Formats: sequence, C-alpha cells, structure tokens
Amino acid sequence: MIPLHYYLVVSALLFSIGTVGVLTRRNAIVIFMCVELMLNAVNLTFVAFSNFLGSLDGQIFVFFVMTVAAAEAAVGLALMIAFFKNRESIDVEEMNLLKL
Amino acid sequence: METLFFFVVAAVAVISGLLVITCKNPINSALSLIMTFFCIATFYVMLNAPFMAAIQVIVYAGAIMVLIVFVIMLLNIRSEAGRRGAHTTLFGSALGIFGLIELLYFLAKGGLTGSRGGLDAKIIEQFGHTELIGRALFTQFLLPFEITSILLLVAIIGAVILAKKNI
Amino acid sequence: MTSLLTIMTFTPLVGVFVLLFINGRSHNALRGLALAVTVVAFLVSLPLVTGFQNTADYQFVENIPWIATDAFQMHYFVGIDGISLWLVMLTTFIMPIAILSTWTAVEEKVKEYMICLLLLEVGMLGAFVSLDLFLFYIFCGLMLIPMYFIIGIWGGKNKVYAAVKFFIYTMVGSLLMLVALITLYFKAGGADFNITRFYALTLDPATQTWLFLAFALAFAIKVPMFPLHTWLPDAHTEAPTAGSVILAAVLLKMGTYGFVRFAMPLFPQATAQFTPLIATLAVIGIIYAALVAMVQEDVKKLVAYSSVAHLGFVMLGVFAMNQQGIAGGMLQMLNHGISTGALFLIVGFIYERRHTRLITDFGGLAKQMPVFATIFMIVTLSSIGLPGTNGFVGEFLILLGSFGSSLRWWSVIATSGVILSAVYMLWMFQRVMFGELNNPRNQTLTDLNAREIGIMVPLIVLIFVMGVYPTPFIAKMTPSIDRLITHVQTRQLALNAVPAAVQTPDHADCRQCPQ
Amino acid sequence: MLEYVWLIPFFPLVGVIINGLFGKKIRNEAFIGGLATAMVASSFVVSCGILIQLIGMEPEQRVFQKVLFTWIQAGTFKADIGFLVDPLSAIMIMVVTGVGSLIHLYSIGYMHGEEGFYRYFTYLNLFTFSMLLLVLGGNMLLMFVGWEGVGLCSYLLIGYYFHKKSAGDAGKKAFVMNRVGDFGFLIGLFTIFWWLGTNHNVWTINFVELKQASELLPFGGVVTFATLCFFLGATGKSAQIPLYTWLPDAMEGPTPVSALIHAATMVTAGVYMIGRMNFVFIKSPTTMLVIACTGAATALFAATIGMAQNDIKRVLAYSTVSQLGYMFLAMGVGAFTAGVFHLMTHAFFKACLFLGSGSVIHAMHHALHHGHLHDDPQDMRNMGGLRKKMPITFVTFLVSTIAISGIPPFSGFFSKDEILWQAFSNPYHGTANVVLWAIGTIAACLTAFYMFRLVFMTFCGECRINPKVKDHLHESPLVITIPLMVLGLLATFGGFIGIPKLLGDLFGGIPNRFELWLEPVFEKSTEYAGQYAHAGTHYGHSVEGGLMLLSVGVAALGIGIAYTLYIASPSIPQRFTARFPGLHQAVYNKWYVDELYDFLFVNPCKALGRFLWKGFDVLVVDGIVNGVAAVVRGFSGVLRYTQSGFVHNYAMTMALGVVVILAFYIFR
Repeated sequence: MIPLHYYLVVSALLFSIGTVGVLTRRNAIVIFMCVELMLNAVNLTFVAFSNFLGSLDGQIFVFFVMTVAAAEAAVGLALMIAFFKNRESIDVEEMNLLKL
Repeated sequence: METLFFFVVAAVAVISGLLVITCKNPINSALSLIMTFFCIATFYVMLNAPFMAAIQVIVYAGAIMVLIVFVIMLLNIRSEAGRRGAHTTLFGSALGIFGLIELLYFLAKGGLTGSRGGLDAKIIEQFGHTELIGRALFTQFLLPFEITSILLLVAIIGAVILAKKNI
Repeated sequence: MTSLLTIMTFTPLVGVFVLLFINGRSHNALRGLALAVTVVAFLVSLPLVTGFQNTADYQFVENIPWIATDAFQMHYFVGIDGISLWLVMLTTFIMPIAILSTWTAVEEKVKEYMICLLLLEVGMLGAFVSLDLFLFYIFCGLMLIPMYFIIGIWGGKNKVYAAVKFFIYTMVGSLLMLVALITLYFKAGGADFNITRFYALTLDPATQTWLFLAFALAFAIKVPMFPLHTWLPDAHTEAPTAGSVILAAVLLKMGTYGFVRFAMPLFPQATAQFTPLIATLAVIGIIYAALVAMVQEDVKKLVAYSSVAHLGFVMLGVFAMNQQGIAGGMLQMLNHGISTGALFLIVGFIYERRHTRLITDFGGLAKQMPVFATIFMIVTLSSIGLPGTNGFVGEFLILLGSFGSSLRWWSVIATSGVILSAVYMLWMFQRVMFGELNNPRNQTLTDLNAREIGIMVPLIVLIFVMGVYPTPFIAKMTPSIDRLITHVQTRQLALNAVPAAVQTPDHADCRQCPQ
Repeated sequence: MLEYVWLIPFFPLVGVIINGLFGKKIRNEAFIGGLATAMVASSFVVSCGILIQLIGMEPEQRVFQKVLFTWIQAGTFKADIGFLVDPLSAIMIMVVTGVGSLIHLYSIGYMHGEEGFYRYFTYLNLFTFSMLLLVLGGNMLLMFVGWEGVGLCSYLLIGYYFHKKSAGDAGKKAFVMNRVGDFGFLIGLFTIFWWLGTNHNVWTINFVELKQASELLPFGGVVTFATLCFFLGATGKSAQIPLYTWLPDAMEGPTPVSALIHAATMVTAGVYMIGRMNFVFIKSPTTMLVIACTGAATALFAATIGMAQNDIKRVLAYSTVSQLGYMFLAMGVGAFTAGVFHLMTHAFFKACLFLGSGSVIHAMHHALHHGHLHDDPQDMRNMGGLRKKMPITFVTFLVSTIAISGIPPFSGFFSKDEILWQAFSNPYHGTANVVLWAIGTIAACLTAFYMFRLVFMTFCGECRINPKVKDHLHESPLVITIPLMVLGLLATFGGFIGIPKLLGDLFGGIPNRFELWLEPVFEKSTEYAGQYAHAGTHYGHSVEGGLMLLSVGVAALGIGIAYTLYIASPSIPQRFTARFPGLHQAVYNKWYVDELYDFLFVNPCKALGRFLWKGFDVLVVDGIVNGVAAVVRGFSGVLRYTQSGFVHNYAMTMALGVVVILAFYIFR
C-alpha cells in the first residue's frame, strides 16, 4: 500500500507547477490549462484523503469540483473567444480593462 | 512492485505537468495536460475510486480538453513569445517554488489524524463504487447536487451569450 | 411657556421646509421668506430676555428623553442661563441682518443659499441652548455642513481650498471632543450626557488633564487660538459677505462659549494648571495677529486677523477666572460679534461696488461716500475699543480682570495690544478712506443706499447703547458668572492640587457686590 | 447751580448731535457755526454760575459730586457716570469753555468757505464735550473716557483736510502716540484699583474716595510704579519728551484747532491729571523727580528746536511743548498750584498767539490766492512788515509774546517766575532743585529769544511778501479780531489773580487769591510732602526778589539778542548758520527724533509683521497643514500603481499573499 503522503507530495508538486504556469505564461489558454492542472492536483489530494480516511465525502467533493471546473471552462473559453474577437489576441498583457 | 508503478506514474504526471508550462505551442501543452489527467486517473484507480477515475477521464480529458483544443484550433493561436519578461517569470517561479517548499514543510510536520470512516476496499468491491457514490449523492448531498445543476445551466447560458456575435 | 427654546431653535427649520416649495427663479420671494423666518426667530427670542430672571439657575428648561435604549440614554435637554442668553440673542439678531446684506450679492442658486443660512442658524441656536453634551456635539456638527457649502459654493477664487481647510480643521477638533465626551460619559456612570450630572462629578487630576486637553484643543481651533488660526483668514477672504458675517459674529463664539460652559467647569484642576499656557497663547495671539494684520494688503484678511486678536482678548478675560474678567470676556464676545460683523458688512459693500478687496485699489472714498465714511469710522472706533463704544467696556473689563487675577503680566502685554489695534485699524482706514481720490473707478462709486443704511443703523445704535449703558447686559450675566467662579474655585481649592488664581474676596463682606 | 453741572458737557453733546446729523443738509454756515458757539457759550455761562456759587461756599465744603447713573458694574468693580466739582475742576471748565467759545467764534470767520464746514464744528463740539468729561470726571474711568475722546477728536481735527496725505498721517500719528499714553494710564489705573482692593478691601476708582484712602498707600514701591505709568499717560497726552513728536506734526490741522487743542485744553490734560491725583503722585518722590527732570528737559529741548523753525505754527508748537515742560517741572517739584496757574495763563496767551498766527496765515493765504501764487502762507521768510497792514493782530500778538517771555506786568511773568522760584526753593529734591532752576532759566531766555524772533520776522522789518500781492494784505474781519482782543486782555491782566506774596505785600497786601483758591484741593499732598521732605534751607525774601529780577533780566537778554539778530543786522543769522551748518541742520530737523522713532519702532514693527505673516503664518503653520495633505497624496500616489489593471499582476499579488501567510504560520 502506498502511504498517503506520497500522493500528497505529488499533488503539491503538480499544484506548484500549475501556480508557476499561471504566473508566468502570457497566453490566456495556457493559463487556463494551468488552472485546470491546479484543480486536478487538489482533486487528487481529496481522493487520497477519502481513501485514507475511509469516507466518501472527499470523492463527492471532487465530483462537485469537476462540475465547477467544467462550468468554468465553458464560460472561460467563451470569454476568451469574445475577447479574441475584438482584440485579435488573447495575450494577457493587453487585458487591462480593469484599470479605471 | 506497486510502489515502483506509483513512482513511474508520478514521474510521468510531473514531467507532463512541467511540459504543460514550458512548451511554446499551446497544442503541445494541451496534449501534455491530457497525459497528466490520465496519470491522475490511474492514481484514482489505485486509491480504490474507479468511478472517479472514469469521471475524470470522461469529464476532464474528454470534455474540457476537447473544448480547449477546439478553441485553440478555432482561434489558431500560434506559439508566440510564450513566457513574459524575464523579470516576471523569475518572480513567478520563485513564488511557486517557495510555495512548494512551504507545502512540503507542512506535510513533513505531519499530524494527519482523523477517524477512519469505516469504508475500505472490501465494501467498495461488495457494493460497487458507483452505487456508493450515487447513494451518497442523492441522500446526503442532495442539495449541493441540485445547486451544481443550476450552476451548469447558468454556465451554458453564459457561454452561449458570450460567444455569440451581437444578439 | 417652557417650549419657547424649541420653537426658536427650529423656526428656521420650518423656514427651510417652506423654502423648498418656492420655485428657484423668484429670488426675491426666497429672500423675503428667509428674512421673514429669521425675523420671526428674533421675535420669538425676545421673550427670553424679558422673561429672564437674574438668577444663576437654568431657565426655559426642556428635558425630553430622546434616545432611550437601556444602556444609552440621550435627552433633548435644553435651557439657557446668563452665559448663553446673550449669545442666543446675538445669533437671532445677526441673522436677519446677514440675509438682508445678501439681497444683491448672491444671484445664482439663491434657494440653496438661503437654506444653508437657515440651517446654519438652527445649528448655532441649538448649540447655544443645549445642556446635553451629546446634543451640543450634534449641533456643532450640524453647523459645519452649511458653513462648508456657503464657503465652498458661493466663495471667492480658491474657495474650495478654504472650505476644505475650514472643514478639516474643525472636524479634527470635534472628533477629539467626541472622544473626550465618551470617556466622560463612561466616567460618569454611563447613564446620560446631562451637563449638571457631569458638573457634580469629581475626576482625578490625570484624566482631567487629558480630557481638558481634548476639549481645549477642539475649542481652541474654533476660537481660533494662536497656532491654530490659519483657517480663519482663508475662510473669511473666500466666504461671501453673509457667510463671513455669521462666521465672525457667531461661529467663533462657539469656541469661547465651549471653554466657559464645558472645559472650565468640568475640569477645574486642569483649568488652573493650563491657565498660564492658554493665557500665553492668547496674548501671543493678540500681539501676533495685530502685527500680521498691520501688513495685510487684503481688507478682509486684515479684519479676520483683527478678530483673532479680539478673541485672544476674550480668552485672556475668561481665563482670568474672576468676576470682571469673565463678564468682560462675555461682553467682548457680543461686541466682537457686532463690530466685526459690521466691519465685514462694510467690506462687503465696497466689494460689491468694486469687486476688489485690495487696500491699494481704494483711497479717498470719504469725499465720494461721506455717509459710508461716517459709518465706517464709527465701526472702526468700536473695533479699536474707544470709550463710549461697546468695544471699550469689554476690553477694559478684560484687562482689569486679568490684571487682578494671577495673569498680571499677561494683562500688561495684552494692554499694549490696544495700541497695535489702533495702529492697524487706523492705517487701513486712512489708506482706504483718506488721501487723494485719484483712481477713476473710485470716482464713480455711489454712496450707501437705503437698504445698506438700514442694515447698519441697528448695529451702530447697539454699538453706542452697549458702550454707554452696558449694565442690563452685565446684570443678567453676573449670577451665572458667580456660580461658575464659585463652582470652579471651590473644586480647585478642595483638591488643592494647584494653587488657585489670586483669591478674590469671598462674597460675604465686599460692599460693592450686587445683592 | 451745582445741581446742573451735568449740563456743561450736555450742551456740546447736543451741538454734536444736531450738527452731526443735520449739518450736511443745513449747509448755512452762520447757523452751524452759531449753534456750535452758542452751545459752548452756554456751557461757559453755567460754569461761571458754578464758579460764583463755589466762591460763595466755605473753602472746606467746595467739593460737590453729582452721579447720573452706574456705567459699569462687574463684581467688585463699580464705575458710574458722575461729575466732581471742586476748585481745580472749576478753573479748568472756565478755561476750557471760555477759551473754547472764543475759538469757536474765531473759527466761524476762519473756516468760512470750507466744504466740510459742518464736519469741522461737529468735531470741535465733540472735542469740547470730551474735554469737559475729562475735566469733570468723578472717577478715573470717566476721566479716561474723556482722555481717549479728546485723543479721537484731535485725530479727526488734525486729519480734517483728509485729502492731504500728510494730514492723515499726522492724525494717525497723534492718535497712536496718545494710545501709547493711554496704555500707561490703564496700567496705572489697574495697579491702584487692585492694590487698594486686595490689600485694604477698598474697591474704588472715585477720586474723592481715593483721596480719603490715600493714607493707605505706601511711600514708593507700588505707588511709584502706578504713578510712573500715569506719567507715561501724561507724556503721551501733553507731549513731553518721549511722546512729543506728534504735536509739531499736528499743525497740519486748521489753526483754530491748534489753538484750542494744542495750546489751551487738550495738552493740559496731563497736567490736570497730575493735579487731580496729587495725593497719589506726592507719595513717590522718585516719580516726582522723574516728572521734574522730564519737564525741565523738554522745556530746554523744545526751546532749542523752536529757535530754528521757519514755519510760524511749528515755532508756536515747540513753544507749547516747552511751556508744558515748565508746567511738569512745577508739578515735579510739588508746586501744584504754580503748575495749574501757569496752565491757565499759558492757555490765554498761547491761544492768542495761535489765533494771531491764524489771522496772519488767513490774510497771507487770501493775498497769495489773489495772485494765484503757490508759496507757503505759513513760512515766515516770505512775511515781514505786517505791522502796518494788520495793526490789531500785531498789538495782540506783541502783548502775548511779552507775556510768554515773562516780562513783569504780564501774566506770563507771574506764573513762570513762580515756577522757577518753587523749583529753586522747595525742599523735596535737595541739590537737584538748583540744576532744575538753572535749566528753567536758560529755557526762559531761549523762549524770549525765539518768540521775539518770530515777532520781528513776521511783523517788523521790510515786507518780503511777493510784491504783486502786497496791497491785498489787510486786517482780518471783526469776527477774528474780537477773540484776539479778548485773549490779549486776558494775557495782560490774567496774572494779577495769582500775585506772589512778595510782590503782593509790596503793593498793599493783595493776597495770592489763586493759591488760596486751590489750597483745599492740594492740602493732602502738602501734608504727605511734609512727612518726607528734607530739611531744605529756607530762603529769605531777598533771595526770592533777586531771582525774580534775574529772570526778568534773562528775558530782556533774550529779547535783545533777537533784536540784534533780526532787526539790527539781519546778516548775522546767515553767517551763523554758514559757520555751524551741521548744528543748524540738526536743530532744523528736530534733532532727527522722528527719523529715530521710525527707525526704532515703526519700521521694525512693519518688518516684524511682514516676517510673521509671510514667515510664520504662511510658511510654518500653513506649511504643516498643507504638508500633511501633500504626504497623504504622496502615499496614495505610490499605492495607485498596484492597481495596474493587469490580471496577472493581481494573480501575482495573490500568490505573494498566500506565500506570506504560510510563511507567517511557519515562523510564528
């Protein structure tokens, strides 16, 4: 049996790779994928704990995380398409509409 | 034997994760992300959660990644400068690594307690993982389940409106 | 007729309500109504004087529980005594004059202007009559807002700077006061904010010092005392005529009134301890303001600095802590209200005609506007404090009182202020009125019209009446001042923390005291 | 008649109100002038009645108080509007109303045709009202009211020709210097009031009560401080050494104003005040010495300046300052009666001199005006030989000049000689007396010299006026010459009521009525003086007679010098000034005292004011206030960059936040 904290180490690794990806990449889609990666890392921790603690709650939660991720993907990509339509690029540097 | 298998899958997952953030072309990073998803799915199986593995593969790898690849193709994003200025990448990765160290530190500190919920591999085989999750979903977690359905509905409408040309 | 005070305080509010319904274009109707409301308020306030018995206790008292939650009680507790009677009368007397003076001065947004003025009057009257510390604080706050708008909207060139500076200066002060007020509230057992209960309270010297400092700073900004006075010249130069008349005549008195009503009786030891410091600031204020006023080019700024000097005198008198000093201080508050109010009206007249306030632009007006010259001369003399005018009585009593108290050498220096005040006022008067009438624009100036003379006549009459026959004014104040002095000095001696001011003879055996 | 003492100040007040409010509309000069003069004349009649009633009473009961109402009443301080009539104030009201009504009459003629005619008479009446208040005041505060009222009226009257900047400046200078004096008066008043109150529980500022309480006052100490302050007030008002520079500039006003204010009444206020509070002043020998020395110094100092002036009114102004010096010398040596006597006689002949000079200026102005010439009507250098043209003015002027120089039969001799004798003989100050007497005698010689210099330059010698207008010079109208004649008579015969005992006995026992008259007023001071006076040597009659002759001789010497210099050989003055240009220039420019005052007081005040305003007010206080605002704006400027609008910046900040929090937990 593989001890629990192996899984946790792997998910920590994946999570920090995702963070680095989000912080450093310019392309919106790649940032998006890195967010997906981070989410999955967290799901892995959830399942690992649910298995280790013997209760299903963890997995149910993963289930919900997935639905949220799907919804997010849909809306996020729609946004990117809309953004792409009027800016010809989805480079994060141009997205500064938040500033007054 | 089993741990060896675990290490292999873990290595593949980490490497493909790194690939996602390093390669220039988004397509490559998309594919490597799919690879990571598969590794995570195998982890789920090893953690006696076969149904979750299936869901993972279907939802993530199947639906979301397809959607992403589709969007990449639609907007035919060519690989451009990729990373941002040296200054920000350095700062970003430093933050990431430092965060990792902190997480590992917490892991090392340990103290993972918690009661065993009384569920173990035998019961899963006996009743079937999917039935267990289904029962839990529709009894204990009925309300969140309904809310997520509304969430998905909202997401669909949002996506349609956003992506449509002017209505 | 106990609800007289409430009627008086809130008549202007009714006026504001009625003003809302008159359409904004008919300016004269608006002004007429505002004038009518203030005149009504004045008439309502007259019975206060006639019905006022010369005793020390509070009269026309109304005490209605207002916010009565179990932990926190706030009463609408109003009443007047000798000290606040005349300040209330000054307010109701000055308001109609101020409104009359803006008949032609303000043309745009007249409705809002009138509403601001009336709200200002409500705030002032409320502050003077309230005997509940929290109510006093509310009305102080209520006064600030309309004054801020008056300076900010209808002001001169950099009116926004002046308005913001005025607002922040006073707001910092009143916040400090709020903090002190709340600590006082808890120190007094946390029932309600009734003044009489706070008076009975004896606090240990340490807290007294801190609370006194907080109150003193808040009121020192309003007075304005020496280092904290720079907002006044800006506020005055930028405010429209009516605004600066009211600011000078009444708002400045809020500070000195606050000292006499709250700061001194509540914290007697601290008062004794800080009397030298405050007296020094007051005397510096007198000399400093006089010197600075001497070299001003702008008439209004000169008058503003002169009011800093006058109020320095008032503070010196009040902190002399004897019968003559405080009576002189209270009287000087009235005189300053009348003479400086009149001075600002006069500056307003020439500003309306020439749209400039620089002294160098004027010269030789006496030949061109003889009536104006005589009125200006009388008011200048009252401001200098010439015997026969009201200024002299107040100043003389202050100097006499402070000379007799522990502030002897401060009084000597302050008396030299009398010389300086003559210097800068007469120098200004000479440069504006005498000399050659060479500036062509001055040659076409018209003399005062009926309205302007109508405004000035009551003030001139008051200047002479108070100068020649001030006894009724002083008689009504004396009992309350006696009570204040005995209250403060018994507490100072009781704890004998600090040697009190020179002990004036106790009341029993002195022949001249009014029985 | 005593009951109606309040009528005396009341009449001029009525004049002020009528002329002030309706003068502009009446516009008829005769009515305005007539009304004003009538008011003062009626006051004069009432004061005569009171004088007669007082003479009829016993010397001891000659004190009457009339209280109208309580003016200020605060705690232990009580001041009421009350009038005090006693021999001293009786004399003063006679002088004020008498000379005043003559000058009002004179002004009608003199001010004929002036555009501010009503304003002039309102101010003149207001002045008489204030002076009467000062003189009749029953307590120190009411005297102070008159004191400042008189200062105000001198400001208004000096600045009467307000379109002239110099007149405005002179008025302001007079008022401010008077105010410096009033500062001293106030401090003196406070000291006396509080000292008596706190130490002896006597709370009063009423003169009669003060007189009774004067035993309680110590010799020296607090009384010296108080009396020095009062003396500062007196110097301000009566133009003594430190605060005299306003009087010569006050000649900017019309001449009758100078006559009334700067000769007869206002300037004597200081002397009257010391006379009125003699029982306080006598109590501090140091102050008496200070007064005497200042008086003598001023007499000499002003006389020296008077010698070199060319403006006829400036000479008279400096002669007034010098004569006032004499009065203060008398007061200083404790001879209060002599001081008041000189005050009275000086009022007569100085008023006559000023009015005489006024009539000369009026005639000159009239003549120059005819020829449309613009040289100065007041400058003596273009006068001369007016003897023939203006006989009445010449005679009255000559009479008064002889009087002022102190030639026997005339009033000036009696009063001035009395002062010199008292300065020499009375026992208070020991050796200082002889020095004072010497200075006084030298000043007397100088007075005689410059007065006769004035007479010779204006009336005698050949006429230096511009020939074109010579025939336009003629005598002034009757309304001007009548007051001149009356005053001339008073100047000649005024002295006889106060003949010193020495001469009195010679001419068959005529008593010194003036001294007897004022005896009760000063009896308290003689009593106190006796307590500390040194055992001075008592000089016999022979010494007194000798000194009398010496003073007459000195006066004659002065006249002789003037005669030689200005009639016999007019070239000497030019040669004198050529040899000592520096000295002449210094004396002509009034020893540069004005410039000194400007340098010491006026300019530093302005500079300090400017520095305080620009430096402290704007820089420091506003600097702090605006500084706080700037600091706040600075901080907000820095923080603004964090809101760059780039999503990834926000992501970065969030990540940083997470890392920091985790670090916190690690290192806690």
